[in-house]
Amino acid sequence: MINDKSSQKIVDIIQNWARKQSIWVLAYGTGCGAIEIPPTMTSRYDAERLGVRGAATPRQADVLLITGYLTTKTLKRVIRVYEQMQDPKYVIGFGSCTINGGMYYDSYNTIKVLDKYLPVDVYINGCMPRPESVLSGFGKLQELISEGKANGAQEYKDNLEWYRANQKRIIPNWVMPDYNW
Amino acid sequence: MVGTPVLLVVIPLLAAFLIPLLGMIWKELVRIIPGLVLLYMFILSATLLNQVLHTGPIVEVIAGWRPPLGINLVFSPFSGFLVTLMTFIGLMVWIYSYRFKQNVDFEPAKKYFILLMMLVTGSVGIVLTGDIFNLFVFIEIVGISAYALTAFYTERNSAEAAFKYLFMGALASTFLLLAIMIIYTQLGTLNMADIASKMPEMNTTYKITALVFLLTAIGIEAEMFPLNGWAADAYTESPGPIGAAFAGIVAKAGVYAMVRIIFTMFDVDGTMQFMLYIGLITLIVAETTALRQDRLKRMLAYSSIGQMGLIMVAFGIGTAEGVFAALFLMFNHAIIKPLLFFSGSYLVYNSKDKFIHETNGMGKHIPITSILFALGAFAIVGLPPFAGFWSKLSILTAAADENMIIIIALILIVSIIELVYYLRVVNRIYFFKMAEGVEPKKPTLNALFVMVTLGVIILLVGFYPDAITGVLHKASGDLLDKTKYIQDVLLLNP
Amino acid sequence: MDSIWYKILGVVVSFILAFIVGMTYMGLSRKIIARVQNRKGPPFYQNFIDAMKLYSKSTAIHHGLMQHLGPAFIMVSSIMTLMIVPVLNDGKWFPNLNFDGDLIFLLYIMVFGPLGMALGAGQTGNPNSAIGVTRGLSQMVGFEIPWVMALVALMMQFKTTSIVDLMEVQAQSGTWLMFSSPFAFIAAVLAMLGMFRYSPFDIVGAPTELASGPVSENGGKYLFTLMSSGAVFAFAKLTLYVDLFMGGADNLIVLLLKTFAIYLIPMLYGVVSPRYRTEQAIRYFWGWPTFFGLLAILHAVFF
Amino acid sequence: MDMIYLIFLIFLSGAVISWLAGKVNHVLQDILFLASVIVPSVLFYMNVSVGQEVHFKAGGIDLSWGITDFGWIFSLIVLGLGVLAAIYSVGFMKGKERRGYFYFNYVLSIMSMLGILFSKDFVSFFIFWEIMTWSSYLMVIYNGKHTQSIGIKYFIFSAIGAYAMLMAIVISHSVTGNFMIADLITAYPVLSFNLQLLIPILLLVGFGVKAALMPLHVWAPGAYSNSPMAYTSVFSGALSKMGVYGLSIVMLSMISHLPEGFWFREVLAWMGAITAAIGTLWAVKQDDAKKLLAYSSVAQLGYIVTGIAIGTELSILAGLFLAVMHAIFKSTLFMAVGAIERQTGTTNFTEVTGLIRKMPWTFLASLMSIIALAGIPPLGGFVGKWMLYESLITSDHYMLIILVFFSSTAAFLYCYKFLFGFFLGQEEKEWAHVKEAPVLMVIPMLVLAGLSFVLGTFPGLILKPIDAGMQALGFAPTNQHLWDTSILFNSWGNQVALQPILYAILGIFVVFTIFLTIKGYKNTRYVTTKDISSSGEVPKEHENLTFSINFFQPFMRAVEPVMRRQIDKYYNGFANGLEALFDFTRKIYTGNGQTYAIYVILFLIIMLLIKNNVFG
Repeated sequence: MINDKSSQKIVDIIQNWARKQSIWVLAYGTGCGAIEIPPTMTSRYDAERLGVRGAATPRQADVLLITGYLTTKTLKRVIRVYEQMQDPKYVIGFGSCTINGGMYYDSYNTIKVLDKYLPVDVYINGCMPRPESVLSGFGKLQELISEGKANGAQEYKDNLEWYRANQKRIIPNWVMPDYNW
Repeated sequence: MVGTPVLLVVIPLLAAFLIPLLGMIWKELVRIIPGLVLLYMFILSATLLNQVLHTGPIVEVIAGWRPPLGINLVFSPFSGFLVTLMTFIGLMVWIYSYRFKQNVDFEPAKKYFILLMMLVTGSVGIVLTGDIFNLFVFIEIVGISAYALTAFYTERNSAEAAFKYLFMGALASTFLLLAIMIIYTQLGTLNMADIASKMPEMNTTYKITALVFLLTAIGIEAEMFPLNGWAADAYTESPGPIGAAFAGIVAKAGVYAMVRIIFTMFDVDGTMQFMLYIGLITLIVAETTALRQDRLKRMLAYSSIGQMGLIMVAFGIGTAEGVFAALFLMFNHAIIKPLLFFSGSYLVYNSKDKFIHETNGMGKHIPITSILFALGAFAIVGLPPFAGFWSKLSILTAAADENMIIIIALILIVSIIELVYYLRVVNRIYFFKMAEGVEPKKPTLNALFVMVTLGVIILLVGFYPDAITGVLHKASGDLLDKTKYIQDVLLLNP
Repeated sequence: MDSIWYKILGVVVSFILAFIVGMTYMGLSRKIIARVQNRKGPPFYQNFIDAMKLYSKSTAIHHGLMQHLGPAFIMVSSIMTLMIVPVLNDGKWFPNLNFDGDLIFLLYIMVFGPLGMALGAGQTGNPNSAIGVTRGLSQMVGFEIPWVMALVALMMQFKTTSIVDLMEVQAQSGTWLMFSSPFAFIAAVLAMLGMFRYSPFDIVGAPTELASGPVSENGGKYLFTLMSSGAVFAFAKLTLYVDLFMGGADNLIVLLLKTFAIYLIPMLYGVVSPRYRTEQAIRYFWGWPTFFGLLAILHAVFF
Repeated sequence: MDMIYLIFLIFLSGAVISWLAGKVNHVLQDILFLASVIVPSVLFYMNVSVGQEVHFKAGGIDLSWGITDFGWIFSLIVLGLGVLAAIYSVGFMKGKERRGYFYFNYVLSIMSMLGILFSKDFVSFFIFWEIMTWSSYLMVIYNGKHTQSIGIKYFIFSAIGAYAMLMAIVISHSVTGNFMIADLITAYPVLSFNLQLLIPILLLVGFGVKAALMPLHVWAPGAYSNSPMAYTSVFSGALSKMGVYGLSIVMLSMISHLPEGFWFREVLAWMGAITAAIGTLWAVKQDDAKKLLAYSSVAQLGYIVTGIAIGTELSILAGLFLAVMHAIFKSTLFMAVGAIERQTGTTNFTEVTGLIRKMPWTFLASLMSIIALAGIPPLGGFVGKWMLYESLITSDHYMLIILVFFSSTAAFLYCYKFLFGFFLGQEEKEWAHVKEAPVLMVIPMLVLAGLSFVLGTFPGLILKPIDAGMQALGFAPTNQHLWDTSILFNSWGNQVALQPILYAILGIFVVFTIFLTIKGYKNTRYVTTKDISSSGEVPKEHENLTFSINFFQPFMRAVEPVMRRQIDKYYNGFANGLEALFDFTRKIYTGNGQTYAIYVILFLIIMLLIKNNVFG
């Protein structure tokens, strides 16, 4: 029955609906953007009503939120955390720094374009992006999920060599178990 | 018929005096003759005992004078049993001390063996004699030889110990003589049986005074508290085998004399209780003291005193079971304590002041001696299935039948203390590292033979107590039957 | 009628019921907590969605056999509890195992699962899991004492150790035990605070210190199983309380009302109180709750 | 020659021969050792029937040997465990030194325990008791120097107990006139009240030492944890049960027939419960597996004593059943520790972790035994615990049950600590080389674990003999018709049916195991314990993230006031005080001649003064 096409489609629709309704965010504050998460979560904006909720460990999380600039030092951890998350998983680039380096465009120890290293599904620009825009970013992610277009994890699998190459360029001493799914 | 009881006294005396002369012929004879004599004594007493157990006791009259006038020797099951035991231990001591000290040259060896002979003779005499003055004489013989043996290593300590012993011994003989005088003035006889039969007519005050003097005098020999100050020093400073001889022979003779006086001669109430409680005090004080000793032989000495106290307690119970238990204890003590002294004196062979901590780690180097020491320790504490257990069980049973629960409790508590200090030594032997500069001495073959024999006896009695109990029952019955003793001695028909 | 298939059917039905009710209660609690914090809060069916999402997670990771089986262990204990506890008064509806086990058995089967789960958590090798487990066990030693005292009081008073008999007692006397033996009720409820692990007793899975403790390595189907078993377990425990102290329920509506009323207690207590440290929690349970337990026993003995 | 003599003869000779055979050949030695344990056991079950007796005299004392129904239960423990542990210890001792010593003492212990069960008279009972004591003492000091103080402590306590027993024995001889146990039991009800009190107290002290009863338990942790594990499984499993055997004889056939025995039972039950609580707390504290298990043995024996002391029919069943179960699972656990010690060289939780994939069978056995120990259904421990609680409730011991329940809840803590410390947690490179223990060691463990599983569902198997034994002691359980149906009743008529429970548990477990396994089977994968969510860090090979130090620190903080007081300290203080006192009394012997002479004179004078009060 699982192999059956039409039923598979229905199952996908239901699954995507569920996934979009419950987004567990791994609270991993990389940069200054992390300060925008508390207002987003708490009473003022209350992201939980959209099913967005913090998850303590990558095993349980669905979304990795890169809040702000990402130093080369942190990149390693972020990659590790991302690879520990279980499919389906999504990445949200948060703030201008993750898009083009932002105010750190010439910094020697932050990575400029996050997409080179992790498959970003949604970017939220702004420096800082206000909670409203964060919420809209989540909304965008939900749309993508329900349309089944949020397949960054798949990309990451497909062009793993490329990503690895970029990552290794930044991280000189590469001691990480290889990512084999 | 190998001989008569009198030979038991005469032969060793003769031998003792002949040894020097024979020694002039061939030096080795000095060492050999005593052995032969002791062997003969042992065989003789054993055969006599065997005979006596079936027929009645033998009463030997010296020089044809009938009792109560003449001197007589009584070889009853009780005394015979003790004599056999003593001669056996004497033989063991001889075998052991043959070549005990290589460095002992001719002269001391001569002295040593003569004195040993005298010691055994005196003790045997004490047990055999039926005449109270004779008893005094034999006690003197034992005393003199014992002083000399204590001072054998002519060193400061041994001299001091000998002096103490001599001092107390002198007191003992004085009081004994006093007591004898009182009795003689009152009853006009020196024969024990006669005294026993005439005792009722004696004036109570004189009787009790005499009894007190006797008890004091004999108590010194029998290591009774508080008269046993000499004992520890004497045991410690005399040569190893002599300690065994003291424990196995002399002390037994002392207890015998005391028992003979209390059970046979005097008919005073309260003597039993006196013996019971004084024995108990002796036991407790001695064992608690032994717990705190730091010298091996001293510890053994105090433990030996404690055993004597226990024997007194057993006698003091006064019932047939009590006497049986006492005899059993005497037997076990006479077997086990020599074993402890023998093996112990090899454990601290080369050390000057014989500290306990000098036995550390001996278990590796002289295993047989160590295991035998451990065996003796466990046996004397009374762990089954060794010999000591049965005697302890019998004394406790005897006490329980008299509802002396407190006394049972005290005895058991004391034996826990005993266990503690023996266990300490055994642990040192097996678990501690040997100190620097201590070179263990391998026991000579004859010593090994002696120790193994005693160990085998312990195990044998432990697994098959019936081997000994029959004799003990007969002996205890004999001791308790006072009228029979009197009849045997006085109305004996030629 | 009492064939094995009938029993199994009863188990399945009561399981589904318990699952639904438990999930709904959790959702409601989230909603209520949100409202207390002046938020809109997720819809009350949010937990179903989360469960579906977790179920639909495509990959799952485990660190070994024990972790793989841990959820099964805990499922065993929750469903066994559910089977022992009579769901409705007349035992006909879900007569699962009500007569085959009694309170003592219940006490032990209720710790079966946590221990199995603890083994699973242990094998992940994540220090947080082990720490969470030790906290959980310590806290369990804490709240079991007043809980057992309450139960012992009831058993002593009515000379029975069976839940069904206790419900009988209430049916006959007409009064609920929470009124006829109030101290036992108080002690049991205070113990329940620890049992439900809401704040201030959420030291086991404290998200901000322990990264959700024992379950920190579980995701996907494992987390789904744990979640649903938690729901079933919650419902079973609530039903137990209702049966013991509120005279059971004659039909589902009453059951839901009563269980929810009980459920509000730990939840509302949790909303307004911060987290304890472990030894503080233990001392708390050995304080007033134990005192009330003693009172209950005295009451049971002397009245 | 009677078969009974033959059995003991084989034991004795086997002990000596299997020692000496070590000089010849080790394989031969092992075979002889196994033979000298197994052959007598087989002979026993083949040829010795209950009620068969032999009489003989030693030292003028009538002795008689024979097995009773009650002893037969314990003979199951002794011989069954003896044989299995013997097989285990052959594997355990391979390549170790002083095997002869070990085998000798092992066989002697088994023999003495069987002898205790055989003795119908106090003398042989005492003799075998002492043989048991010193053979186990020699085992305790097997490891040499550092164990000698522990050995002394064990021996002294055993001696205290043994001498108390001896006192009781001679007192009973004084009232009955012989040493037969049966005669004492028959004479007991008509004794004077003091003796009725004194004899059981003394006997209880004697047995309480071996049963590690508070406050006589201080020897147990050291002794259990320092003797070789292969022996400790027997030591804690069977040898401690000898104390239980004696206790239960005293309680069931003496105290229970005594109208004033009520206080006795209460006090003993409380002592048992307190033992359980304290033992458990200390077990939780330990970081060394041996010590942990030792303390937990103390605690378990506490339950058993409580059950026997309560004296109702169900509680006695509970106590004896727990005794059997404890023999099974605790010996399994000690064997597991022995296997781990043999394979890794340490038994410290803080050092060795993550053995589950290295030693799976050992883990399985330990898991079963731990579940049984914790008393969790469906394994055997639960049956005993259930019966214990029910008996406590139905006999109105409401405070006692709280204490017992507290200790058995706190037991979960060390149960988990044991499993986690050894088998779970991070898998370390340091222990990558570890292999599963030799098959000779694994098989006995698995057999015992299987036993505890079977008894959990069909307790009737063992409850029947226990029932017979209780009838032999004058108890008549009322519901023995239920032994086959594996439904347990308490005296209020409440029941727990074990078979449905077992099937339900297995069913649910299987269902969800299948679900977890087949759901997304392809995408489910195993990752190493280094691959954990440690906030993005990759633990290095040498970093061990396992949490094993101060494992239950918060709990320990909570119960700290209780743990502060140790009985050990009081004992040591008492002993030191005594030594000081004796050191003072020793000064009586000044070593000075004049003083001694003065003693003599004083003695004489005092005697002369009081002579008329003393004599005449």
